[in-house]
Amino acid sequence: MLEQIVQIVSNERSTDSYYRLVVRAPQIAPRIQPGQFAHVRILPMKDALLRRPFSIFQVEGDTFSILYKTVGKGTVALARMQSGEELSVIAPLGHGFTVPQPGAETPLLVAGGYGMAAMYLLARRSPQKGIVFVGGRRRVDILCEREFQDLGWEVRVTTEDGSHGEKGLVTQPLLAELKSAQRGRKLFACGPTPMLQAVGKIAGEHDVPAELSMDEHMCCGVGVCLTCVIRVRSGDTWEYRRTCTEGPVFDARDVVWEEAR
Amino acid sequence: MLEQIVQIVSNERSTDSYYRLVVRAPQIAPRIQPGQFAHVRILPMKDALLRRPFSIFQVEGDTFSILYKTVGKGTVALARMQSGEELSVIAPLGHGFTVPQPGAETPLLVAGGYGMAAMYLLARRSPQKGIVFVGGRRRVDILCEREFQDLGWEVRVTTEDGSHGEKGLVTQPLLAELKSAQRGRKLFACGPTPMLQAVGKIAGEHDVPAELSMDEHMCCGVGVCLTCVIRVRSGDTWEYRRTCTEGPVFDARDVVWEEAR
Amino acid sequence: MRAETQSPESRAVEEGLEPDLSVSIGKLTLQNPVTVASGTFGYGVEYAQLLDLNQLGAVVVKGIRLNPVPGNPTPRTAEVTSGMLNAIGLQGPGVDGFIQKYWPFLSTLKVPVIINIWGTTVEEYAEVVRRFDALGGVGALELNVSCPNIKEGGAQFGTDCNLLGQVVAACRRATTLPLITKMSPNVVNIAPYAKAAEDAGSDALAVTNSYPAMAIDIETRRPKLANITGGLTGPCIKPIAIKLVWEAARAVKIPIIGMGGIQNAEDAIEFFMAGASAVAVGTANFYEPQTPLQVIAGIREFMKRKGLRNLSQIVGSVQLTR
Amino acid sequence: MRAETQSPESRAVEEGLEPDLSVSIGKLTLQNPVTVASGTFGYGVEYAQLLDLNQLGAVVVKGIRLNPVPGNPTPRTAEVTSGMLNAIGLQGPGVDGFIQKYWPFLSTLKVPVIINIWGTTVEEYAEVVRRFDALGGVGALELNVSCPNIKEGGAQFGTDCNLLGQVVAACRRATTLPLITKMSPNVVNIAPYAKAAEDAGSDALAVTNSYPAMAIDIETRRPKLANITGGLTGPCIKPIAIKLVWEAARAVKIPIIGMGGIQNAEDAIEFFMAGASAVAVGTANFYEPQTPLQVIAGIREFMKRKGLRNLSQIVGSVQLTR
Ligand SMILES: Cc1cc2nc3c(=O)[nH]c(=O)nc-3n(C[C@H](O)[C@H](O)[C@H](O)COP(=O)(O)OP(=O)(O)OC[C@H]3O[C@@H](n4cnc5c(N)ncnc54)[C@H](O)[C@@H]3O)c2cc1C
Ligand SMILES: Cc1cc2nc3c(=O)[nH]c(=O)nc-3n(C[C@H](O)[C@H](O)[C@H](O)COP(=O)(O)OP(=O)(O)OC[C@H]3O[C@@H](n4cnc5c(N)ncnc54)[C@H](O)[C@@H]3O)c2cc1C
Ligand SMILES: Cc1cc2nc3c(=O)[nH]c(=O)nc-3n(C[C@H](O)[C@H](O)[C@H](O)COP(=O)(O)O)c2cc1C
Ligand SMILES: Cc1cc2nc3c(=O)[nH]c(=O)nc-3n(C[C@H](O)[C@H](O)[C@H](O)COP(=O)(O)O)c2cc1C
Ligand code: FES
Ligand code: FES
Repeated sequence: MLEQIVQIVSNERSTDSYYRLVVRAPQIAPRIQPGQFAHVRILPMKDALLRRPFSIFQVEGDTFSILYKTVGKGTVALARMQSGEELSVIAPLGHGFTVPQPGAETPLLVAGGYGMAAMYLLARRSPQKGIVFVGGRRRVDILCEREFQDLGWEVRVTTEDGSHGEKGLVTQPLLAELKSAQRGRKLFACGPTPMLQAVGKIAGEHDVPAELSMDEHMCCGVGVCLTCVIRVRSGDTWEYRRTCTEGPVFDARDVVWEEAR
Repeated sequence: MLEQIVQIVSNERSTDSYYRLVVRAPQIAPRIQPGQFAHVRILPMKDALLRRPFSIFQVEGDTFSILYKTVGKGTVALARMQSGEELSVIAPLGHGFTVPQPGAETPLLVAGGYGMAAMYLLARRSPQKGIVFVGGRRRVDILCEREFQDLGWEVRVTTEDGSHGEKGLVTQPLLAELKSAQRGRKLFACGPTPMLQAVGKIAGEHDVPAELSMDEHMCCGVGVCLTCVIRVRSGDTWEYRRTCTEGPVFDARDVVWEEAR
Repeated sequence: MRAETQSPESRAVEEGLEPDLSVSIGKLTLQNPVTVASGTFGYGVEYAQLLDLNQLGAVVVKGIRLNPVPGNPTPRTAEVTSGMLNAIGLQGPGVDGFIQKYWPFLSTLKVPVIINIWGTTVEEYAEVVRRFDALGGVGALELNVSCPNIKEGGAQFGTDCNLLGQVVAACRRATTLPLITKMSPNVVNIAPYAKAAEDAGSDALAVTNSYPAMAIDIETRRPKLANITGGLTGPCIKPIAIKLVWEAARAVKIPIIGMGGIQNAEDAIEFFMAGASAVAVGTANFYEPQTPLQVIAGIREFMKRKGLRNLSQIVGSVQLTR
Repeated sequence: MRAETQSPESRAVEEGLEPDLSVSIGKLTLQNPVTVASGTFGYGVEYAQLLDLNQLGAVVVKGIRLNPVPGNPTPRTAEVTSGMLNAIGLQGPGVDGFIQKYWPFLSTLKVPVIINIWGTTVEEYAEVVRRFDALGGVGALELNVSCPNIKEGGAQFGTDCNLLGQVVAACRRATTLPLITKMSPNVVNIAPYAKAAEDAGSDALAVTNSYPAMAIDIETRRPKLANITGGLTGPCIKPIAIKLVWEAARAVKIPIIGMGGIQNAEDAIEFFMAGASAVAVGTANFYEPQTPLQVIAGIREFMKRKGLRNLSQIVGSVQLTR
């Protein structure tokens, strides 16, 4: 974990409301593990003070990049920034994914929307190839399909409106795949909370291991404020654990789901 | 008085910490009288909300300009803005100077620092030429000397450090001039409050009329908040009057000076 | 509402095209729920050049007491993070001065005029009320019992339940005009104060006035206000005001006019959901005089987007269960 | 201060090069007046990777009560204009958990560690105090009688002068460690509360805790916090905090640790001028963890620029006459 002022190398619109931001961060880049995130202070935000967390998408030499969607004041302000401008970044943060080792279970990655960002680095670092299940509402929400194919991974796409790939939810092809052969598989998921909950349920029912990257609101990002907690099994009860430090990646069996908000 | 979103035509550094901003404002420009001001909303200010008042310096066709000094967050943010960007302006505001009419007293303009801005439009609109007394701390604080000369006005410069013109305060050459001939003169002054107070005193002692443009903190700029009041003689007592509406220009005889802050 | 002719809006509402934005404050009906905060809109006439006052829910004027008031020395306001401090000291022309200088213009407006009043004794409050009752044509009276910037009168009435009840009761006896009590935020719990005002006959509450605060210029070591302390207003106080409105709304049945930092329609809707039936735009007028009109337009748009026909579908609608 | 060796700073001071930033809180001496606000700095260890804790005036840890506390459901924080709301609910490991998990690290620090404590009864406060008194090596205890986010305990003690006096007196009997009472901002007038804490034996006051507030998400109609209401902190509350510090400082002789929205040295100096002897950086840690160190550097620079040798030349130096 380091705090650094970093320079924007590029910040370009990818599709629709998704952007790719590349920053030069020589001390941070080499330390990044898949599933970790960067906590970014976007100075041009007017009267909004807090940092915004983003999964690390790619690492190249002394740069790293994030893939983000414009949803509110922070991401909109970020999208307006240009190469050469500066950001303050605290990274790498959090406990990431277990990178599959040679001979371990075949990784099945499940991603929704910007969840693809965290998955890409995992796929890239994984010596073992597997399948990526990616879902979204419309065609524009399917990110990085090509990048995963270029890494030699199979990509199965679903969209809710059927505009690309299979029509429906990402869990459909996943269930089909698990039915074909449950053993020797491990799930890794990142995306909206309802998707994570569905994946967790499927993993439990099929008794396959699963690592979920939880999407909780954060404040400090480094474990001091206790904003980002989720309920995690502890003996026969539960306790709050911080997604920013003990997570964002948790073993699906440990997560105690609260009612959907 | 109009509220308009205006486009920046140019915004350039003049000398040291002084800048000239030109905006296109076709409805506002033709209505401007010397001594009036524009109340400017500078959107890039972070978490500072209020407008900033600036005297109108020049009017050319459908544009007007201001001459400003960077002193705090508003003026610093303004200095960073570029042509093409937008500002919200309420203008023209306030009760300006009485433009000297042919045959009236010879105008003696007294200006300190950015006070020159308000004076220029007065000189330009005045059918009668006169003398401009301009003072500042250092050479860089003497603005628009050339512009006044180009209008055919005489300019007498003083600087506190003697780096340009006579060394001392602007009131010295003014006093000398008034001693040479008091009658048929009228003073017009704009600048820091101590200078205005000194000019007011001199005018009283020499029994020459004087109009002073008062520099008070403002909030609304249009007369509703009662922030900008000064004490003005009323019978044998005084009452508060608003500099933004009843001023900024007041007859020196009416101003009741409070102790210097 | 003194408007006899039907506004274009109310026609559209009948045709089923537009949501109905009208709201009642006691026996007073406002064409829409957006008013302005006393002291941030002068006497109306000043802003008349910049916006059409007849589009507002009501015009609320600067606080008036019986006699003219010189107000505090300057500096009277200071800018702070996302807000401002003020200690104007209720400068004003007194009842007679107001009626002579400003009433001729105000009485021509088609929307109600609400007059904010104050006094230093219970009897003075009642006397001012009687004078405006006799004037005729006044929309409502707002009792300012919460100005933090004057030594006598003002806040003392707003932070003492008993005194508050006495002031409101005395004013109630003096008029049949709708009475709005303007509450102080500077209380541990607003509920008993809200109840006291309701019980004494107030038709509505205005929540909230400015919050006592202070700023110091570190270069001169002087307070930024001549009055040393002043009232904090603007977007920085919105979360405090929302909580006060929510608590007051649970304590009383009379309508609440919410205010504190409203900059846009989203802010206004947050106040409605917390329990306000109407809102007032204050500090935002100073930096963006079009704010009240923008808020009205934004509320209308929100209601259309959500398929809402009446404001009552929003007021107090915050969902407390998860 | 447990530092036996002379710091580079204090040497420079002797040589006349550097202003003296040290300050006393009861019998505790801080090398500089910049601490951190409880609950915004975890247990110190989390930030140790990002900054050198030994450069701070003191480290103040998150509130601890006797037993572990699960805290409130999420969402626990929300961003608001120039600030944030929180309702963490004082999640914590309890005294034993704290001593076991965090004390081994904290006890190695060269700067004092201040432990923020709370309870639901007077007796529980005293018991927690006894436990930390027995631990040894603790710099001071800060009594949180002002948390707005827990049903029992917390704010009830901070808004009742009598209860406040009882809590402080009970804690005073339980230890000779310096006691700091953390005051609630949610009072009509802070002076009697400040006096009550002083009279009951508090060595210092911390002014102020967060201000009760609320925010609603207008799309979901849900409060932005699961706890419905929460505490407002950050730059938006600074003018309120400055006023409270100024009023408390005039009411008592014991030192005050000022806090509320401090982002930079200028903010800290404003607190000093209002009457604070030391300050704490809170919410700013979340968005800029270097803030406390930047504040220390900025205070030093200001003192040099103004030719000041001691902090006492600034504390309470606001000029009230014009
Ligand atoms: C571990 C982690 C990894 C993430 N990775 C990515 C990524 O790779 N790409 C991407 O586009 N987004 C990612 N997000 C979500 C991203 O943080 C939010 O979209 C962003 O904070 C929204 O900020 P805003 O100012 O635009 O929105 P606003 O709605 O204005 O934000 C208001 C507040 O809510 C918080 N917030 C809003 N939405 C979310 C959310 N979904 N999750 C957490 N906090 C939120 C903000 O941080 C801020 O504090 C990630 C979130 C987490 C927790
Ligand atoms: C009628 C009038 C005409 C003016 N004409 C000019 C001009 O032509 N050129 C120019 O450079 N300046 C002019 N000023 C001063 C100018 O308004 C201030 O320099 C400016 O507001 C400072 O803003 P800031 O954010 O940079 O400073 P900050 O110090 O950050 O401002 C903080 C607050 O103080 C107010 N303020 C600070 N200094 C002044 C001041 N001297 N007068 C009034 N308010 C102040 C600001 O408006 C703001 O509300 C004029 C002022 C008035 C009242
Ligand atoms: C400059 C100024 C003057 C005010 N004068 C009055 C007043 O005369 N009477 C009153 O009841 N409230 C007065 N107020 C309080 C406002 O009406 C309103 O309650 C407060 O500003 C909160 O709203 P805001 O945050 O939108 O400004 C004044 C506020 C300001 C900023
Ligand atoms: C997330 C959070 C948690 C807090 N927890 C505590 C606490 O445990 N005990 C306490 O006395 N104050 C607590 N506070 C209050 C702060 O210590 C401080 O008084 C307040 O935040 C004001 O300072 P600031 O505006 O600089 O943040 C907490 C504040 C925040 C924002
Ligand atoms: S975000 Fe602060 S503890 Fe996780
Ligand atoms: S600035 Fe508001 S009345 Fe003059």
